[in-house]
Amino acid sequence: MEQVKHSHPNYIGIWVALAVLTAVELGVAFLPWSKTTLILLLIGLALWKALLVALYFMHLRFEPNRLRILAIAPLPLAVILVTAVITEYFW
Amino acid sequence: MSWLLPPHASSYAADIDWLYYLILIITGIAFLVVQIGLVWFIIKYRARPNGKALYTHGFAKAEWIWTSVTAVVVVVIGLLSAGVWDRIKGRDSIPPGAIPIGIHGKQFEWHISYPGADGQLGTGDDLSIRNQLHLPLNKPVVATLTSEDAIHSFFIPAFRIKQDAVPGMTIRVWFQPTDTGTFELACAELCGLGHYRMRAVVTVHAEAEYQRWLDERGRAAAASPTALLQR
Amino acid sequence: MASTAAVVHEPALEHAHADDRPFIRKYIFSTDHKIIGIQFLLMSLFFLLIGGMLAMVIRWQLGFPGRAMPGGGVLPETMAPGGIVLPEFYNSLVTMHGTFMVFFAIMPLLVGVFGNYLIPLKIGAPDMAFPRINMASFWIAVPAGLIMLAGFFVEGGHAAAGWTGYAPLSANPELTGVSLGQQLWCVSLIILGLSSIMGSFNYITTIINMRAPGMIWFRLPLSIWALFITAILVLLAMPILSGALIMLLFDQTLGTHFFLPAQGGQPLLWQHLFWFFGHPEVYILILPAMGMVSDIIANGSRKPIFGYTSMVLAIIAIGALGWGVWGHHMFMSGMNPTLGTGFMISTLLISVPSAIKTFNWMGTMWGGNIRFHVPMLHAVAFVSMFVIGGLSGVFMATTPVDIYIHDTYFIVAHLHYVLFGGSLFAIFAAVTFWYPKMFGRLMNPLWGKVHFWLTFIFFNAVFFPMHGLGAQGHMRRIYDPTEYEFLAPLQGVNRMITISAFLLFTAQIIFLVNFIAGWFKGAKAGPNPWQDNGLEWATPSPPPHGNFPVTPHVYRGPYEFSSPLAVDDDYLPQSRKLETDREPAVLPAGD
Amino acid sequence: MRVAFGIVLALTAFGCGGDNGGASDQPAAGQEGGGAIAPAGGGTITGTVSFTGTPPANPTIDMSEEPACAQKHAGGARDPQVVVNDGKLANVFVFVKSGLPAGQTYPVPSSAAMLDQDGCLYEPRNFGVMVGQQLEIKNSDPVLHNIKAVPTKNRGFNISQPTEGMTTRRTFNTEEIGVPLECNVHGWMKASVTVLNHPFFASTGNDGTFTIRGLPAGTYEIEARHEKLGTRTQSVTVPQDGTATADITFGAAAS
Amino acid sequence: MAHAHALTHDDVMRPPAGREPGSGVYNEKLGMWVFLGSEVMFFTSLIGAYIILRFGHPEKWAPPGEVLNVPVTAVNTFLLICSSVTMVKAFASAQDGNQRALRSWLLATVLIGASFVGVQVYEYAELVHKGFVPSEGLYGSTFFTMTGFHGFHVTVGVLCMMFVTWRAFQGKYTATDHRGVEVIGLYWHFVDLVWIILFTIVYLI
Repeated sequence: MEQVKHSHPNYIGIWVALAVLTAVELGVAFLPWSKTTLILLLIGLALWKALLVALYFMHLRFEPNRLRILAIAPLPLAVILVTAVITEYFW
Repeated sequence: MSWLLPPHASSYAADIDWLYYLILIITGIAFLVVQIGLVWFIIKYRARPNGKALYTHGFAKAEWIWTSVTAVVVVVIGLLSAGVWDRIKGRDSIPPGAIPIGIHGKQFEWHISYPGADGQLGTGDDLSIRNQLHLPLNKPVVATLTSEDAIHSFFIPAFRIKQDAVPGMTIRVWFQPTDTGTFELACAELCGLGHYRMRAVVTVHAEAEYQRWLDERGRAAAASPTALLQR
Repeated sequence: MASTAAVVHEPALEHAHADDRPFIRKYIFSTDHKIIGIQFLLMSLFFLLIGGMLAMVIRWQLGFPGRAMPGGGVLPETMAPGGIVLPEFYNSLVTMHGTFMVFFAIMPLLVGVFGNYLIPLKIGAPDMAFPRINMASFWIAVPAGLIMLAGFFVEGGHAAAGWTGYAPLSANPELTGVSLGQQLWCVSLIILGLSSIMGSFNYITTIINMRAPGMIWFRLPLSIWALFITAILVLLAMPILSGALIMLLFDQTLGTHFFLPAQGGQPLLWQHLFWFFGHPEVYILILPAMGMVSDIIANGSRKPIFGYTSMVLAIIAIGALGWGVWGHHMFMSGMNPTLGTGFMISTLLISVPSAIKTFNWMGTMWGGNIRFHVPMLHAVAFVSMFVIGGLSGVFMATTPVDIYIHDTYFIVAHLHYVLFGGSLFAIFAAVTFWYPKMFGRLMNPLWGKVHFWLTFIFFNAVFFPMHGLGAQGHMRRIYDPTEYEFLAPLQGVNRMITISAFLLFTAQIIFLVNFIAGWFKGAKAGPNPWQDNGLEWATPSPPPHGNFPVTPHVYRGPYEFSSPLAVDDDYLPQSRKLETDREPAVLPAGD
Repeated sequence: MRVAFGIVLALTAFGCGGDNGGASDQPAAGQEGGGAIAPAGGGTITGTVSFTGTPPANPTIDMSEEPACAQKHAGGARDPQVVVNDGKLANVFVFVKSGLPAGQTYPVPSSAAMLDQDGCLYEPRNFGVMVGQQLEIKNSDPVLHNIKAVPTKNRGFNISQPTEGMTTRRTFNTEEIGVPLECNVHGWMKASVTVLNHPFFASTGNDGTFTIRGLPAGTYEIEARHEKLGTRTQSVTVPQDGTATADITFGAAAS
Repeated sequence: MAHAHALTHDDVMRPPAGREPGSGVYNEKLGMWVFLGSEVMFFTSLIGAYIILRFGHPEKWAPPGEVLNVPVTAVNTFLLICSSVTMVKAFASAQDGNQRALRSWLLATVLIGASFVGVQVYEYAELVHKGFVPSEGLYGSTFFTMTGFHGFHVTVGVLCMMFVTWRAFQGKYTATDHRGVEVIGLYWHFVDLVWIILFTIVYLI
């Protein structure tokens, strides 16, 4: 079962996408919009880039489901910690 | 040493004691069930010469019973306590007209400041005394807890009140003494080598006597400022 | 069911091939999970002894405040001039007793020793997935222990801010006079965190990928399920502690302001980070004990475990819910009271899986044919003591009652009932149970029973009255209780606890002697002295390097005691193939 | 069996490897020179520090929660910040600030400087020690005192003395003016120690007089420091084997 | 070693043979993904603390670009993205068994990675020179801790990458066995992913 030259995902395409998204982020960061919209937009762009890296560069798209679950398992814990401690301020 | 809680001397201490005894009964029953069950099983099912164990992987029905019983008991305890917790520490639990008393914890002593005639803390006429908390009977008091260096914990066992004083935060907590007499105030959070010495005396006077004490100490302080104020 | 089940296939037990590695590679820098397990065992017993001795000094000071400790003269003048323990040294003692016991005794004993020793053997793997990283994990834990020990000898004394190291007391050296000691405390725990993380991703990979054919998830022994969920808790909790410790270390050295309120830092942030690690940590300290006790109680009762699936689900539930309860350590810490209500509910819910496990252990013993070998004695004591610990936990989970008993001796009683009454009894059971597999000889059962009964009695004499002390409002971590009039009547109890504690400590010498003497004078143990079903009992004692000459195949669950299929004896090992058993569906190119 | 034995060997070898750097508070041995301070010269500076105007009233100390100390102060404790006896000011620390021959090193006295805690007050309140000289702190109260030094140049310490009669020795190893000492259990307890690398300093007693001996001839600038009233400097010329007098006055307002 | 024969050698790039089906990937890849889980939690504690502290005292943070040098770090971010691309190209050539391409892509990744660390050190020197130090306040404390530990992880990544490159030059990675390249690639992409998040929430918000 010799692995013949199998298809690679379009890495250059992903590269360009990441570069463009970074440029967009830079542009958006200095716009005079309200603080919250800026933060939400920037975090959204960052998560999009992170997703691209995870899916295509780290091949999560082509891995069995069990590994994908294992890969994203710790994220809810991060969300629990930060949201719980932030409610500290709403008192 | 009695297993019961020491006599209480504040308004919501009765609720706390009641909850404590409720849980003591529930856990006491569970304790007896388990321990007696264990001893009984040990004696009844000990190995006999050609004894044979029962080959079973368990009964789902039994599992459902003790799971749901535990869950129900636990939820009931939770609901009962949530009410009491909200009354003691909820957002608007501090009764109106409570006397503000400044409790400033610092490494190894409590500086307790009483509002002067204007009844407001932080105004010029405050009276600050070291390690002595004097309170009027049956009047709600709101302790404004601040700390200068480490985390201290304002703990009066007789009033069943405990609240950490965190540096950088001002935490308000209320209680209402219901018995006259002297009680002890201790620090319940490790705050350094003198943590065990942060003892203050709490004296609850009748209303009139409290006022007389406050005026007398106010006059004495006005005559010659105490060392503490000249930080 | 065909009753005449002849034994067909038994993995060959011939003597393993000659092992030609030099002494150093074989015993000191060994990559064999069994040797690493034994190395962890010896290291953590050493630190258990140190933690115990610190406890004796604490109890002396509480029992006889201000009086010179017999033999205290040996201590330097900064700790106990003339044998009289100083308050700052007392705070260091309390801190280091907690730190050594939690991080360097109980955790390595459960996760380091039995995780390493049992996982490959019980799932039929030759060794861990990454043997060299496994060796590195031990050899990083040793310097962490030495750095922690070195802290006693530095100027200013050792860390004195509690094993929880609350900021700003731990972050501002001026408040305790301890600077280098606290920094060594942080560095040592960061290094130990690294060692634990290396261990945990090794365990997780081994359990997921290297289970022998037929060892499907629901045939895993409960000890392995517990170690698996514990490894995940270690994997995800230790880095949080490392991050928090790094920030604390920077606060002390680089002058950063994470936890110092003067510049906007948040003392509560440390408590949130510490307890977000802290509560999974205490489940790390109890889950492996629960798993091994399940194995031992099933073996002792000669009866399958009661409700295997619900036991597995309970372990998973405890592991998952463990992440959502940390706030119950902070009800009184100035945390937002609405969070308090939320954490109360999640904490009360997490008592349900523990209750399930307790009733299942009792269900296992019900209808059993119980053999009271020493591990079984400890295991039953575990159940009995853990129940007391669990029940006293309900008092603290309810926020109003916690207002009164937080930071009192009620909490100290609770934590010792679950940690000493729970984990340590389970460790005594597990060490005695797997000792023949580790060293090829049995520990003396008579001395084992003497040690058990002395420990059981003195343990209760020491820690049960502490519930009463807590109910009377006796604060924890105070150097001299006679300062308070309301504690004066309790001083008699403190003296009684101190005397019982000294007797409890001396009783442990019996275990130590029995443990060491067993290497030389213990009765020879065959491969399966307890007649258990686990795969490890199908190998010689001690198993050769590589464990299984032929990878075993698994045909049934781990608890098939008194099975109607096995006619002559009351146990049925997992790897014994009966005629009625089908070969497990093995991946192609199997051997 | 060799399995376990080998590992124990390794572990014990590592086990006792923990380094044991000695705690630095052991008495700094070998530093002091000849017995008494060998006087570098015969000159002496004496003087009295006086106080003009009405001294501010010392604040009272509320020792009601510390009975063991309260009984040592008959008429109610006062914080002796400004102690004036018929015009003479006590607790003033006078030292030679400049004018000493450069490069001259002075032997560290073998006798320890004494600091006592009596009646929950420091005695003396404003004194000096030489670099490397032992400072012996004694607790004459049956209550816990902790001594916290928060210097900037030296290494601080925070030690406790829970029982009466306890003594602890500490040394300072760099020169520093006015190291604050405080007790956290009794917030009003304050003292100040100045660390110098020469022995030419003295504190005024209740009669406001001070004497600095053993000075070689020359003109020196001396400084007088008081915890509340600030500092005064004065230059003094000391003849060979003679005595110079330097009288310093402090007014009500801190200059 | 002696016990290895129990592990059949036919294809190391697939889950261990003769075992119960586990995660569906070979041990080293599963081990790396599990390890990255712990790294996620490590950065959670650092970034979580930053978010919590900033939420509490927003006034202690300067608006983007005022103190921190955004243009230089934007280029640095692009550098790290390029190094991710060269890494994944190296992995692709390892899969195809093209030794020469593997070596050159690995070398490129090492060089770009090292230059990222270089730029970061330069940026730190610039900031410290300007007086922005960890003890400056919350802003300095959180910035230096987060980006410092990320830089540390990148440095460790570059060192491991050098080791993998050295082994590649010895022809150790064939089409059937290039686990080292894939595993170090996973770590590298993870470090890049963390930087992408860090760059946005530290520099641009």
